Amino acid sequence: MSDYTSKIKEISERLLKEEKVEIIIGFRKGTVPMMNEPCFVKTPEDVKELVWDSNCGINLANYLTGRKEKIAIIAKGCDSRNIVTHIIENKIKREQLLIIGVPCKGMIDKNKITSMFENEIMEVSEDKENITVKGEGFEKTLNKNDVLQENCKICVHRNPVIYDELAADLIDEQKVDRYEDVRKIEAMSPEEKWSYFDDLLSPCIRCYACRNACPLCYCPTCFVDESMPQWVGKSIDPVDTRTFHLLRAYHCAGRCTDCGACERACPMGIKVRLFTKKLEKDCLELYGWQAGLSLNERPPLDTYRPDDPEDFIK
Amino acid sequence: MKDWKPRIVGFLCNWCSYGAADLAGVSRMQYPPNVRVIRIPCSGRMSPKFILAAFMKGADGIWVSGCHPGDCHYMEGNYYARRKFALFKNLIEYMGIEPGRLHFSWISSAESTKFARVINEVTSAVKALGPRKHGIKTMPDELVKSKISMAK
Amino acid sequence: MRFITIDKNSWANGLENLYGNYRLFGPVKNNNQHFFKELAKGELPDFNYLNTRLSPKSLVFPQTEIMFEFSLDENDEQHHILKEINKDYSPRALIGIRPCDAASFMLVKRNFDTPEYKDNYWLHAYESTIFAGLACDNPCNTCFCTSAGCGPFHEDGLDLLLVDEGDKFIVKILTPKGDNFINSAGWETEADPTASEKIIAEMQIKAEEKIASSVSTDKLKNKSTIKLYDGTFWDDIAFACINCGTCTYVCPTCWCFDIQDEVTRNSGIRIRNWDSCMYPLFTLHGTGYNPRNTKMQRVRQRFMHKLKYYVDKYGDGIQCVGCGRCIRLCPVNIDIRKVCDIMNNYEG
Amino acid sequence: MQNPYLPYPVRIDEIITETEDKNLKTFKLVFINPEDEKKFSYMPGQFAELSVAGKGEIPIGIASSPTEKGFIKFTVNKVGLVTTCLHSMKPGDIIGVRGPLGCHPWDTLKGKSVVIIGGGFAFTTLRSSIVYMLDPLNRKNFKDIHVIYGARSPGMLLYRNELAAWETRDDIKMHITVDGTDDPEWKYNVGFVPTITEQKAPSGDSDTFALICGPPIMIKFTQPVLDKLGHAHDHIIMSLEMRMKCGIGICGRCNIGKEYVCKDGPLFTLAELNNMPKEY
Repeated sequence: MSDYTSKIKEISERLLKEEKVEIIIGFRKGTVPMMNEPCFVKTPEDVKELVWDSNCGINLANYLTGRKEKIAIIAKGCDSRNIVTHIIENKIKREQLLIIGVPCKGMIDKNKITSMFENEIMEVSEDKENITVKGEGFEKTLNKNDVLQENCKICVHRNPVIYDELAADLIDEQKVDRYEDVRKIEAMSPEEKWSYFDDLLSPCIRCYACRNACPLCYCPTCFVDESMPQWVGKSIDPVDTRTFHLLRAYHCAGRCTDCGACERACPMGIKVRLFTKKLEKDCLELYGWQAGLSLNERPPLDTYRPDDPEDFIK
Repeated sequence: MKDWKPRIVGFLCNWCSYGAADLAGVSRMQYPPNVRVIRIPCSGRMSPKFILAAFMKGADGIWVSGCHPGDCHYMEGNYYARRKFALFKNLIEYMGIEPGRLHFSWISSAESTKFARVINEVTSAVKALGPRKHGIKTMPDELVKSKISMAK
Repeated sequence: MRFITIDKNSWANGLENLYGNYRLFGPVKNNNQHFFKELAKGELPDFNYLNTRLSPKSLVFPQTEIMFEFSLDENDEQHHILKEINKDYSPRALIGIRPCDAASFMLVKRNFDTPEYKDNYWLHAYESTIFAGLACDNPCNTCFCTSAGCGPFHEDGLDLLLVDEGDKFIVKILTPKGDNFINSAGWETEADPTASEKIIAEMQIKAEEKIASSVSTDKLKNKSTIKLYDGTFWDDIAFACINCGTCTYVCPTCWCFDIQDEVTRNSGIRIRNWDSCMYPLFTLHGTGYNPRNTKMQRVRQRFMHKLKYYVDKYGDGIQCVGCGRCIRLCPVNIDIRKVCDIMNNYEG
Repeated sequence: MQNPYLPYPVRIDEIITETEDKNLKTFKLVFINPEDEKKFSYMPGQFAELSVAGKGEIPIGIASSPTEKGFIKFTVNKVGLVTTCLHSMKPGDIIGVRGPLGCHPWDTLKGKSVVIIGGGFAFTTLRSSIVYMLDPLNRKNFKDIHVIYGARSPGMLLYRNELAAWETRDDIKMHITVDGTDDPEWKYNVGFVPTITEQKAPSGDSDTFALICGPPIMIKFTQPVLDKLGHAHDHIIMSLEMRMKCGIGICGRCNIGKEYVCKDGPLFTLAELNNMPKEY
């Protein structure tokens, strides 16, 4: 990954020196293992802070909303798709952006790795295909592909879809079945589904990390904060919690790129992607749509075809 | 359970299905009385929040009806609505609401017969499912416990 | 000071004896994470843990708590009048709470138990609780309790301290409440105070040595509040923040709450829910004006409150026990240790 | 142990629409349990939480004076969920009142001259203060009393009958103003509050305190005028607003620095505010 980092630094330094942009949005080294912190860099001297490795799972498109200056942003496949969505939804202008594309081999799942060890992990390093985990009295090397975030495992757009610079050569895309888990739930009876999601959501503390980590969630007033009328209660009542998750997901219908930011951000480890993935699957099956691939197509809920499927309507 | 009467909320478009309801009434058609009608300006105005709010407050079934594709008073409101409905219906059924709870239809203001037929279908589908078992907001356990302990 | 030892073979038996007299709460593993949970009869707390994912604050200060109930039915003689509800404040015991979490209740108590106003809900729950601490000998890499006025064997806020010594616990009984608890369990193997104290002191030194990270707080008290508030470092700190409430919800010392009314048909409740200074709605005026409108202002509020306003108000502390949860669970790696050091060393 | 979150039940006795836009109504409330009135012992400048079952609570300044017995009054602007509901209520309806809350300035003001400067609907607690000071038993405790009160138009002035009555007295100097009017009958000032303050307010001295309550923009432009008139910053008392919930300094949202506006305020001297973060 160090070659990615040095290439990113090199491009960033050049862009700042040539005054092509005022700010670079990227990552700096985190203070704990398997975490990096989104950051901004405004001078060529500070470019040294930037890093790239398998802990850059945050979707940086989240930091673009409403910015006014000329920006260079580092973008994995999913980030680039959300940048496209942001441009389509007028949250940022294409002309403002210089996109430094990063062909992405997936981000590692911190929760999964943490749960593999009883003792505290003190240090994690990586080397091409391998992740080495060290802690008090243990050291273990893992295959990176075994510990990827769930969304990265099934990612079919690892290369950025839109970019001005590239931090590395493009890579082969995967051919995978994206919806095995969704189909499993679809096959359940209503009763089973209900209790499945009750269990899934029972740890939720309504902190809204899933919502806030999502680059799609930029409404000035979220529906959970509306008071006249109040659509959803603010307690941890299971009915309210479920309604929150349902509406949050539905609000991302046809826009979600499955970047995994929501799931990664959840402090309770809830698989919140199970909601958005269902919508993603339906958008693909009903409307042939994948979010964030093109600047020239309107998202599925912003358009229609006269012959859209309607067998569910009497 | 025999005496149980379902509570169904019907969201009807002002320009078509609402008129059909009127016509069905004027024509003295017989249909079940379990639907509470809320008039909406267009099926395109229908927000998923309305459906969730009705379900949270205890509706046993929900029925949304608008103009036939191509006949929207606002040209294309129902086309957009159709996509929203498809995704929404799939999502709430995926989360465990039974398929017979949420219904959609296209009924023009002249189709009083269809109106009566659909309201029959909706009502019998909801009746067949019985009362909702989940997802109705009730008073929290703590309050229930408090009442029990006060009664002791 | 009284010391006893509990043979681990008689641990379950003692808890069984306590069961009728106390509601027992302890760490339980669920989905690879530990949480404090009420123990069913026969259920044992799982002490094989670093720290619980969430702090046990919710056992005294629930995330959602009913304050009052009322009827909106005009046929009801007392309609629209708020009434108190009957609450369960029977004795409860938090078994295996870490010293940092126990210390947090002492900080929070300053907020809920003031000379002018007493928050009955918090105080009643707090007073009905026994804090049976578990000394910490396996800290996380994010722990910095020793520099946050606390420590792995810290006793403030505890009624008794359990120290794990292989096949037995050494128990240091710290309060009469703790004494009653031990007696009720029927554990009675007295231990020699001097010898026990010595063993514990040795273990404590070892445990403290393991705590690798720290914060510097010495200069915070004398720093100018206005200068820190106007500090130039806030934009950099706040950039990554996504304004979720995770840090505040997992924090044992965050106490802010919101009050809401909820109505079902003709009856309603007034409840309070945890709230967070990270949310814009927290300070939004009715007019639409918001004194903390930007993300940076909200992030600044959180750190200034913990590390400066609290110090200004009470003349000591920081409002933090160094449990490290906010560092572990922040989705974007904002680290209070870093912020604290920046503030402590800021010369603006 | 008294539960500080439990409101006293009160009955709405009378509702008066105060302004021509009908957005301000005064609610005269009577305690359902007479003993609660004794417990609710307040001073002008304090506020209370009005509680509407099913909607919530809002902090509102007390508009009546403790010298007026048998009722309390609140003038409420229609803004959000609770106030909209209050505006739709009728006499006889039951609500709740929790308080009194916040601090008051009367230990400081005793024996002094007082300059009251108010704008818009923030005049409520100032009305309370004026009624309190003009009470025959209290008037001797104060020297000169000046009142500068402005609203957008004559129809937007609160308590118009009382203003007219105070105008005719010689133990209080009234300077009523409106931003503008085409009413030929209008016989008072026309101009913004800062301008009228500059023209009419007495200069500052150690025996004079200014009491300001109004919208932020008015405060912003009045403050330099008071500086010019020689009012010392520790003799200017301002009332702040914040979103509040508990009202007793516990729920955590209304702080400015270490001070909670609900409990340590809402009144602060300008000298105090100068040493607090500008986050209000």
